[in-house]
Amino acid sequence: MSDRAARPEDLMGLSDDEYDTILEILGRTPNFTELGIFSVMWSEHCSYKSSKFWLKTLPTEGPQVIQGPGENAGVIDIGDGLAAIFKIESHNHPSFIEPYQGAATGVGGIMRDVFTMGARPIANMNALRFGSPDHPKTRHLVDGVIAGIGGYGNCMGVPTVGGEVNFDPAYNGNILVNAMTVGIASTDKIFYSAAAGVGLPVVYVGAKTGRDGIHGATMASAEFDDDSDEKRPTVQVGDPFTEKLLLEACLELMATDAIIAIQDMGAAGLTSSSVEMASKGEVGITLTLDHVPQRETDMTPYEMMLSESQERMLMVLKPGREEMARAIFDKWELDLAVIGETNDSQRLLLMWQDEVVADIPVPPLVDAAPEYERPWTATPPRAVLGPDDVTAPDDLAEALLQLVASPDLCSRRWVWEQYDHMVMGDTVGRPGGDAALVRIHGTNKALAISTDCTPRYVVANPVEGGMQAVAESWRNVTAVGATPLAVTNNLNFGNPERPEIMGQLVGAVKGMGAACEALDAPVVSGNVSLYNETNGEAILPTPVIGCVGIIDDLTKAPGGAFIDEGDAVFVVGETAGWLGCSIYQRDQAGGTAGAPPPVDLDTERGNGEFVRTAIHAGQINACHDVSDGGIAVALAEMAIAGDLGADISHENDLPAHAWAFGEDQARYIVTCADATALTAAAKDAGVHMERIGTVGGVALTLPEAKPISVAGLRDAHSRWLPTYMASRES
Amino acid sequence: MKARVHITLKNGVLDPQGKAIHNSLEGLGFDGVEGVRQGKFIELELADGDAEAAKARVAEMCEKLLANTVIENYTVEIET
Amino acid sequence: MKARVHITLKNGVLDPQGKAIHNSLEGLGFDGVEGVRQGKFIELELADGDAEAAKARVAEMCEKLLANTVIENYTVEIET
Amino acid sequence: MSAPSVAVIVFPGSNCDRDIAVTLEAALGHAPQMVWHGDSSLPKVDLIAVPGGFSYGDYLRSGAMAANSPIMREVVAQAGRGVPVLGICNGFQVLTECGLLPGVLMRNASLKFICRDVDLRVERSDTVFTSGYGAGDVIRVPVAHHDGNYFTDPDTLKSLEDNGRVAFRYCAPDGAITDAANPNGSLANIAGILNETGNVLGMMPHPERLADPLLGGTDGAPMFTALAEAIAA
Ligand SMILES: Nc1ncnc2c1ncn2[C@@H]1O[C@H](COP(=O)(O)OP(=O)(O)O)[C@@H](O)[C@H]1O
Ligand SMILES: [Mg+2]
Repeated sequence: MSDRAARPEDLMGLSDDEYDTILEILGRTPNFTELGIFSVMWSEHCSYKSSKFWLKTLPTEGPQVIQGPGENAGVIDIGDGLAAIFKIESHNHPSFIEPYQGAATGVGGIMRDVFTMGARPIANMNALRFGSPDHPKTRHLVDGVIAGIGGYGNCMGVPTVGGEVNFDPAYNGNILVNAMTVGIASTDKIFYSAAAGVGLPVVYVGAKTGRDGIHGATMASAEFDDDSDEKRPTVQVGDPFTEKLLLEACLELMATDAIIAIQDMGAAGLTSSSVEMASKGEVGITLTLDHVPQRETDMTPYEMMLSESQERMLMVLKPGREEMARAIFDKWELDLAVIGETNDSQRLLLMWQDEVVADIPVPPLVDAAPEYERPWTATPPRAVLGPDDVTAPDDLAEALLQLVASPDLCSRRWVWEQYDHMVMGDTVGRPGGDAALVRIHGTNKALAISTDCTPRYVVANPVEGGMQAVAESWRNVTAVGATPLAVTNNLNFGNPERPEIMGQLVGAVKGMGAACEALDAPVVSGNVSLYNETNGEAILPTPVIGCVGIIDDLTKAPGGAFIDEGDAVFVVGETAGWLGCSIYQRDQAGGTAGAPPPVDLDTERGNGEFVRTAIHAGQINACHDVSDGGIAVALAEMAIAGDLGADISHENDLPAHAWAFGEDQARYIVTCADATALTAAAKDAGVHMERIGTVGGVALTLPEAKPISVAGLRDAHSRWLPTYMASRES
Repeated sequence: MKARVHITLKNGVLDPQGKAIHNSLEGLGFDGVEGVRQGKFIELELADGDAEAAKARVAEMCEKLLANTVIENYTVEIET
Repeated sequence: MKARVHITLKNGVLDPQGKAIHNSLEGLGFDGVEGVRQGKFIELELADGDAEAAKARVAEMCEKLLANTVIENYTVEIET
Repeated sequence: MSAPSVAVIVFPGSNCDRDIAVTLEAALGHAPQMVWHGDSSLPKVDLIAVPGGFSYGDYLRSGAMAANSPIMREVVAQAGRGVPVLGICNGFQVLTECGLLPGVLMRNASLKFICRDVDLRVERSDTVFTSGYGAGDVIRVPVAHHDGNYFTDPDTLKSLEDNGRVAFRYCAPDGAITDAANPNGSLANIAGILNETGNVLGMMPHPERLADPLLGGTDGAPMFTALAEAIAA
């Protein structure tokens, strides 16, 4: 059946086919509110219609996994009756429009996803991609995004302990702001969103509802355009103070037995939270919208259901617990309103001013959500370049100085000094190292956290790039001595309706899946952000991986700084001088070309296990993974961090620049006092390891290069970002 | 010459500060307050000159720096 | 009834925000700015009533909370 | 004699309350009492800590709304009776807003939030808070604030200086008081001040954050061990 005559002008982003499905589900024409509800539930953001088919291929299970994808965040067992709960989420588009508020509300949103499950957030991370430093908007965006992330996290009192910042012209019109939160809960106190049971009170808590973030396209419809001399902004403003109260109030209520189900109101607010709770609990929900706490006057049901006002939660309580809950929320000066109850009809029934304003069966609203297997074309493979195919620098020492002073490799201190990275008193590994280390409060254990992605590899070869993102985050967690347990991921891509973009997504997911499988790091949560394009120019495909691991004795975690004169310096892993798609090639030799470095998952795992074992055995004094910029940049970072030089005198057949700057995977630089013992251990483990020099002195000396003073390196490394941010074009 | 600039949040934009001030005033026993919005007030000391031109120039400063026009409105008055 | 409150820094009190704005304006090429002071502008929506009484009440709010009278001055206007 | 009792005041938005409680517990051997801002009476205590964080979101002015909460009347009264009061970061802001300490903490000169370790010169060692240090010692502890730029009028500054009421100053590693060592633009590099009677200390840096070797330093610990000894005596 198809009621073409009644088809509205504005399908709110739904396709004709999707609209026909709605007619079938309802057996009638949807009203405006109902159409709005279908439109947001079936949006790419909520339904994952383009990516679902491929996400299902990811490995999501393991003995450590308590809850994989499908809830607000993933949950893993970290021993001692505790669970780590974490997820990453994007706020790309809002951050481009209003960088401070966009980034701030992104951080607020991801923290809610974590504490809605019963966890106290203990660490925030963020993965950021900006346009070219020369682009007129970049400085303003960097400034606002960093301030916004700090503004929200600092006020919440959750330390922001790490992340990544990169620049590329591909993000000029579409920056990426991905925020990750890790929390800790008792394994027997984890909260889910399934609203099981009928006749139970549905309770709204937190901030009042305003017209924030209601989609601009639908705002244009005549009904809402009366006071139109001022275009209503769709920007949401974050209120971290309210969220801090919400966090404390929720945790206090969670300590009782009152809550049956709880769900944060994020994207599509009241709509997706109520539908999700009903669907998971296989019940219906009746809401009386008159009872929704409102910040603005004359709000319509449509506006209330689609509002994305922040700092709100929806709960289903045990009957009779409402007043106890109210007392807690009163203490924290927050609104609490009973706005409905669960019903046995499996319908979403909305009442307003004594009328039914929406009546939608929940199962088809969720299950009939479109799912597309979009056509895709694989990215054509690129030629493999040999070590001699990329031009050598005139002066290797000079090239290194330039690289450590470049936008992508320079110190991020300017960024993380704006984040309170120490509050909560458990930040053992501060920002700047391979992975952040956050002690599990009151224990000697720590969680290690890293976020990683190398988009220039992904664009060259999505499968290898997807694998590499997982491998690198796994390696970073390993480098601090922790055992990686699981990952979360944020798939940032362009328009999936373009087969070549869809091909990037498919390839990256395949690569990620293979790596997660091989490295025993299942995917427990994630987020997908598509249509990151401006004027048909897509961003670089950016599948960000956030890896969480654990170290049982944090006193064993080595730093990434040279510490003792005379220590032997080794490279773990084989060096083939892979310069294709390297930073050196991009910044010093005319732009990226060729295939990216291949990832050998067996080697990755073997080398990582060897390094971790040696760390636990106390054999290693410093450890740093080798990534962007190769051995030379890794050594420079260790020298700067330790204020100690090293004499590197490695003989091999490679051109000096390929050896120094090649980005072969699965490698670590380690230093140790007892070279003989470590060498023997590597031999026993069947791991390739080469001695390349000795720690000491005030300069870093590389093969075929003049010595570079550590002070000079530090100066170069620390200069670029603050100088860039302090300058401005007039 | 002086310019007085008022920067206020657009209608409908959440004002967390105003909300907190409102609560705090109630806590202090001030009733009868129905709403609080907090904005900025910026005074610029300008070299003497044409008032109309100065106003346009300050408006430009608002657009470029003083106001966040995505969420804020501004007004400029010149006092001579 | 509406109250409009201006809160400004007293003379001689350092204004880091004003100073930073001033620098930024110069950096953006706006010359002829001789000084910048940033204050607050707070609008209160009040229950209707006597304007004089309301003014006194808002002044009391300023004394108690809205302004730090060690460093700030305030003015209250009532709009009816 | 009963064990000394310590109160940590908790406001909505405080977020270093647990951090200071952990550090105090390590020094005292038992946990301090957490006292909610809405309470209008304080138990009998030997020390009151006003912790860091963002009370009321730092909205309006940092510390302003907290300074008006019922519990602060009680804190002021107890301070008047000579009970030691330690305000750290947001706690310092609250103490200035409620009039226990002079001056204000304005926005950092950089206008940016700043979180990093700084060097502090201990100006006096003859107070209940600083007796664990020597006068002139340089200690390393973190700052983490947006509004730490200490300002007061010239007369008050003179009286602070003349009466030795500056407890800590931002300094270079060698103890020199330089502009480069000043992270936030504070007048005379002031990082912490005392009241006239020396029983109230407000400071922007966080000694409680570097009192555990695993966190990268222990220079903050002597403040708490000295306080614990003093109030036990
Ligand atoms: N790339 C991905 N990989 C794995 N799981 C994903 C991915 N993207 C989304 N998910 C999962 O899908 C569910 C819905 O995600 P999302 O809509 O972002 O959640 P929320 O509504 O809580 O913000 C979550 O359980 C999330 O972990
Ligand atoms: Mg959620």
